[in-house]
Amino acid sequence: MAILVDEKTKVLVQGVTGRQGMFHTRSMIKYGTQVVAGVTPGKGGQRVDGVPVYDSVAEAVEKHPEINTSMVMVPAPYAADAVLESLDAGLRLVVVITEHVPVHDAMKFIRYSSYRNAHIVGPNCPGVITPEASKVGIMPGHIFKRGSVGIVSRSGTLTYEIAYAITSSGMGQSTCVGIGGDPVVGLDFIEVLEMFRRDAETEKVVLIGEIGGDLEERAAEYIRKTGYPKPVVGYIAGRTAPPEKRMGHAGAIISLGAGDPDSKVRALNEAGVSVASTPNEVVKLLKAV
Amino acid sequence: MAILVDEKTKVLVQGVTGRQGMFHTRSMIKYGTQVVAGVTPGKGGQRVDGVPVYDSVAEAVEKHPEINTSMVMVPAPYAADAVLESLDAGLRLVVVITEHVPVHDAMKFIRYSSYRNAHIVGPNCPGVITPEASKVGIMPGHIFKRGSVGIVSRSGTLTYEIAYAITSSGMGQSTCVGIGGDPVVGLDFIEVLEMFRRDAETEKVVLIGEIGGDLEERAAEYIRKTGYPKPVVGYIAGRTAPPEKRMGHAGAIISLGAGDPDSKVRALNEAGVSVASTPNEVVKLLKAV
Amino acid sequence: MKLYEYEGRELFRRYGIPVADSVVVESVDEARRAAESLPGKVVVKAQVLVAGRGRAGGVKVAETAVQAAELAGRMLGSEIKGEKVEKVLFTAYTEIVKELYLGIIVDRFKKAPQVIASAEGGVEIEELARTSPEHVLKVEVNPLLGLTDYQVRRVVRFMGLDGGLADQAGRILRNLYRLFVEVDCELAEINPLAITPDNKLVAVDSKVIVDENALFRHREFVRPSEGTGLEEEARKLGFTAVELDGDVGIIGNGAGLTMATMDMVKLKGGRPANFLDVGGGAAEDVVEKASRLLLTHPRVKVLFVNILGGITRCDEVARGVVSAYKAVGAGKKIVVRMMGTNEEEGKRILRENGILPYDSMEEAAETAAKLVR
Amino acid sequence: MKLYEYEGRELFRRYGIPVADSVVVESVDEARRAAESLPGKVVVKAQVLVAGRGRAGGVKVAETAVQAAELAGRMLGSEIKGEKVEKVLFTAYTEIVKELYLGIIVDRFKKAPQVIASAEGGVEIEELARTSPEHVLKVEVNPLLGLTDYQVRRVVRFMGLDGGLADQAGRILRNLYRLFVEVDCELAEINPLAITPDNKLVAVDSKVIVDENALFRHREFVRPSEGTGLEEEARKLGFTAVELDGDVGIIGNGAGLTMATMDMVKLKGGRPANFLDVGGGAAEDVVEKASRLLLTHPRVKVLFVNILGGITRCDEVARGVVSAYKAVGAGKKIVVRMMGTNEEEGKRILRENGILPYDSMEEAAETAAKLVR
Repeated sequence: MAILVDEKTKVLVQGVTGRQGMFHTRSMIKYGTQVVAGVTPGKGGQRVDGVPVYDSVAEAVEKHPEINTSMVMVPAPYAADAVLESLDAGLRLVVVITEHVPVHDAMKFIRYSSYRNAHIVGPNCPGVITPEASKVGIMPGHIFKRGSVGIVSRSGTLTYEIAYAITSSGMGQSTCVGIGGDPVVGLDFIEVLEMFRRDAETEKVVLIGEIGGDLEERAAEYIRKTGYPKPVVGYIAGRTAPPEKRMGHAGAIISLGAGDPDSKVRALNEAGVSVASTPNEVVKLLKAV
Repeated sequence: MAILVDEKTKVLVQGVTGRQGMFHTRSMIKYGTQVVAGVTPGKGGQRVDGVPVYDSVAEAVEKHPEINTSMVMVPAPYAADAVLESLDAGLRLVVVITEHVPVHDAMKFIRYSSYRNAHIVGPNCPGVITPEASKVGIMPGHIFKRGSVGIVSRSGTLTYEIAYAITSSGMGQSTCVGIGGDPVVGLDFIEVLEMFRRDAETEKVVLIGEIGGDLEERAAEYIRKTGYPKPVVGYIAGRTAPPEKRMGHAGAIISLGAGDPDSKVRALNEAGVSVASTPNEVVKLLKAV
Repeated sequence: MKLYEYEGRELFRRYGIPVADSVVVESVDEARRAAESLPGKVVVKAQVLVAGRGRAGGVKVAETAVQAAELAGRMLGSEIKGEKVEKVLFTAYTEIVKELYLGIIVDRFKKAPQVIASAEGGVEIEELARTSPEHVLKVEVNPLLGLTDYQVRRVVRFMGLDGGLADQAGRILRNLYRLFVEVDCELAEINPLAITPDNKLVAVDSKVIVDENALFRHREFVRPSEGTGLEEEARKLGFTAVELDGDVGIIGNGAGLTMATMDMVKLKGGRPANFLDVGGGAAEDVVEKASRLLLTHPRVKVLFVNILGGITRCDEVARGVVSAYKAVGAGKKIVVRMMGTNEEEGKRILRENGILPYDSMEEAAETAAKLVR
Repeated sequence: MKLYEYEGRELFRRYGIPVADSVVVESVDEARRAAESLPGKVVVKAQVLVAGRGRAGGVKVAETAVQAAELAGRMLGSEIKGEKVEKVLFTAYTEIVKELYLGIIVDRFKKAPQVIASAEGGVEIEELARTSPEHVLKVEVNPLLGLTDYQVRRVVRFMGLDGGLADQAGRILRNLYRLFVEVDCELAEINPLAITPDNKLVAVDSKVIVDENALFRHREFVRPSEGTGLEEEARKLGFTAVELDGDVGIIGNGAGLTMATMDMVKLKGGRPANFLDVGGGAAEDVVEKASRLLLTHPRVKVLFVNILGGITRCDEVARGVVSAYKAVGAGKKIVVRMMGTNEEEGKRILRENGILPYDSMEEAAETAAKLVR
């Protein structure tokens, strides 16, 4: 079954004619994702790898009413508008790859998505992949293998590292969700954990957090309070990061009395979550639980 | 059964300590409405006819979690804030009696109510009454009698006139909804007709429209297209009104190519709705259908 | 509240919407000086609120300053469709390559602002929407989100603009929306929005209607109540009134009931002289003022008072009517129908003063109509 | 991006939040002139971004102008917690009856602005929230609606204010929220917000953090990249880097992986010298620049490059590393771990140039840690 994306996912790529947009559209098609259409204002009528390009989401959806998911790859200043356009067109899942989206923009479109009964993944995320079914993102597809481990992560390459370790060990993934490295993101740990809870295919979950904010502590509280029924293994990046310094991700900063790694590890441990010290240890713990 | 308000309606009055607020709170209690609490910022701790007054809706709802409906009687400049306060407190029905609410304020809180899965009645309306059960409004209660005719109207006193004619004729009303005389109102004819359609107690419906806008034409289209299953009798006020003149209600103006009475009567007739020329004729037509 | 064209233009200027240079004048002297300040051809426009000003001779093109002053002189003080011209606007003449339409209204059905655009300007948009709906684009704006960039692009594309014109139109639309929201408009319309020979967009006319309910946020537009008509007098007294051309004066409580009262009088063969709503809970003095206003109106022969008492008390109404009738009712007839709160007391007061109260609105209307025949 | 106190104050002033008169000075001469322009006692405040300035001697009260200038002279050019003082702020001394707290943050969990208020100011609010949560009010603001009046009333009441003080606080909060949104803030804090003996509210300190991702809307706050530290050099090259005190230089692609790389080095007994993320899809020249930067850093003894190739191609990375190593790597050691796109080609290039590539991040980290022991 998996979550969020699967064989029925029909993708629209916003910003499809950009360098990144073209590259990843091709890569997704190669992976087997059903990329149905693309949008770049002013470029309507073109094609990218056979995918028709439209001037607006409304036109794309009118021509291809089967579209149910959008992937946003437009530059940061235009990302919020692109998300609103997809939400207003009735799409139920918008994956925002774009980095450097202003946090006030994100707060607005995330709140709006909740009113439109839609989900946002990201911004500043690698996307979502259900191996061997659909990849809506920028991750290298070949390192994933379909299986029973759900992954939810604030990171990109670190997720690939851990996913690859899982794949190499003979296990596989149900769905991997990169929720994004920004301070404010759409789906968060709790919401994805809740989806994994209801997903029959997912047997175990890997939660990859990092310094900054308190989403990991909130997730730990959720796991503890709900008696989360599936084993969860954690990993927290940035244990050697100094306070008040932004570690690459806009969200990765120990600041304003929140975000230090020890608090996260402690909270997860108290919720019965084993936290690995290295990516490889994640695999060991997964096998042990 | 009736619609919107009934024996289970627990009312909060916003602006309860004003002259109008006190008068109508007393009148509602006398009618049998369960007025649970009132709110006037800065007047918390007082009582109006035994009803406890709070400084905020949040406090009132915390103390009286059974509150499910608010009636707003605060002055127009503060009405929008009062509505948002009730919506944010989780109330599902907000009846806005206040007249002269800026239309931009109304557009905002009405859109917001849809996101909060709540209903707005009004602004600039007499409220809602389900005779012998609950009156959330400013109408004289004694002219109503419980029965099987649903009334939905843009007017106040004209509704009383017609309701009284119905009562005098021996029939009664299931629920009367005054949707308000402003250009933009929360529940409109179609939404209330839809509620009456699903209400077992309502057998016939009276629709009281007036000049201005096209809500009557839209309602006629809805009745026609859905094959509305209950007989509807119409009345349109303002057949002698000149164009481009506001007839008391902010919404009652024939302007910008819309709103003339003939178009409304014609649309209703085409939808199979008999339109009365006088309030008394409404009763005759009701008996005939 | 409709703004005059010159007021709308001033708002346009303030909100960065390009308009031609212009001057408002109120006298022939001013007109002479002003005309000389504008080089080239000048458009002379009577500042009135009635529609169809152009066809009624309220818009003229002057080739010279002298001619402009002369035209203004003729317009000032004249009447256009019954409205007196108090001000005249001079604007620099704009060469027009093409006319477009751009407006924003409050859409009652959508309960939201709606942008309306067309590549055909200078026409009546409602008419165009009826005859050629495919030439008119309507875009609903979410009042909580405001106008989005993707909507702006859609409108601009529909108007057939690209390149620099598209950029200008986008800016104009964003500014017009800002004006629409910040000034609490019911309508903000640029018709026509002109393309000039040097590829500039210019707003040639303005139509702005401000929500009267929001005037407390826009004191600058509050107009002093002046004039002596029935409507102005009523406004000064705090009522909403509309003057009609009949002879049966109408007082009701509640807009719907008052309209229904007018309609009933007409149906019974009478001709209503007005609409006057005393509102909810009107006390004796309020009713008296309203009654006096109509009883002293030269055209009113019969006064028909129709009150459905809820918050309004019938005894108060009766006292007010009687008091006015005694004072200024000589030679006029009066018909009162009342029902509701304190009805018996009200009727007693009327009867004691020789006025026969009615129970039925229909009978009362019939009587009122008959009395003037 | 943290603003300096004086920048925050300027924003406060612009947004109608009352602040005491103040002057910023950058030299002793300026300080002398400025001190004389402020009558009475003066507070002298070093303009640094590090926290805990007060306890570190960065805030002093001067009784006279001469003393103020002297204090400023001593502060200018000194270091406070490692940060050089380039500017000093003089503010008129504010008599304080009571200190309050008022701030707005971006709440990550609520995904919304959150107003934070307390009747106790001058303290660290996170600390207060932990020890006495009942003294701290948090009010979530709907980002689509903005701050509502009922929320303002709630905050003001919680702060224990009424009458004129409540009105002032309401205005200040509304203005602070406007600032927070319009300037794209992550944090806008007034701590303390002081009540003066004449019942006025005054913002005595400002703390404003602007979202770096939104600087394209606020060019005024873009600071020229200056200084010579590793972080500044990296920023000029387009990387995000953070300097640490170890000797193992770290290059990774992706923030999470780079952090994990640092963590792993530490776990294996090494000490990371930095965090440096080359991002996704880095080409040869980008990797070369990053490698050169770290190889030429005096503290770096070993460079550990950890790349997971997705969009990033391992062959490009290998070429960049090799090229930098050949040019400036004398005396330094290098450990490379790579995996993914074009991995084989990348490894071949490394081997041909005498660098042994690793498959395992853990083994590579272990080696890097060992090499510095």
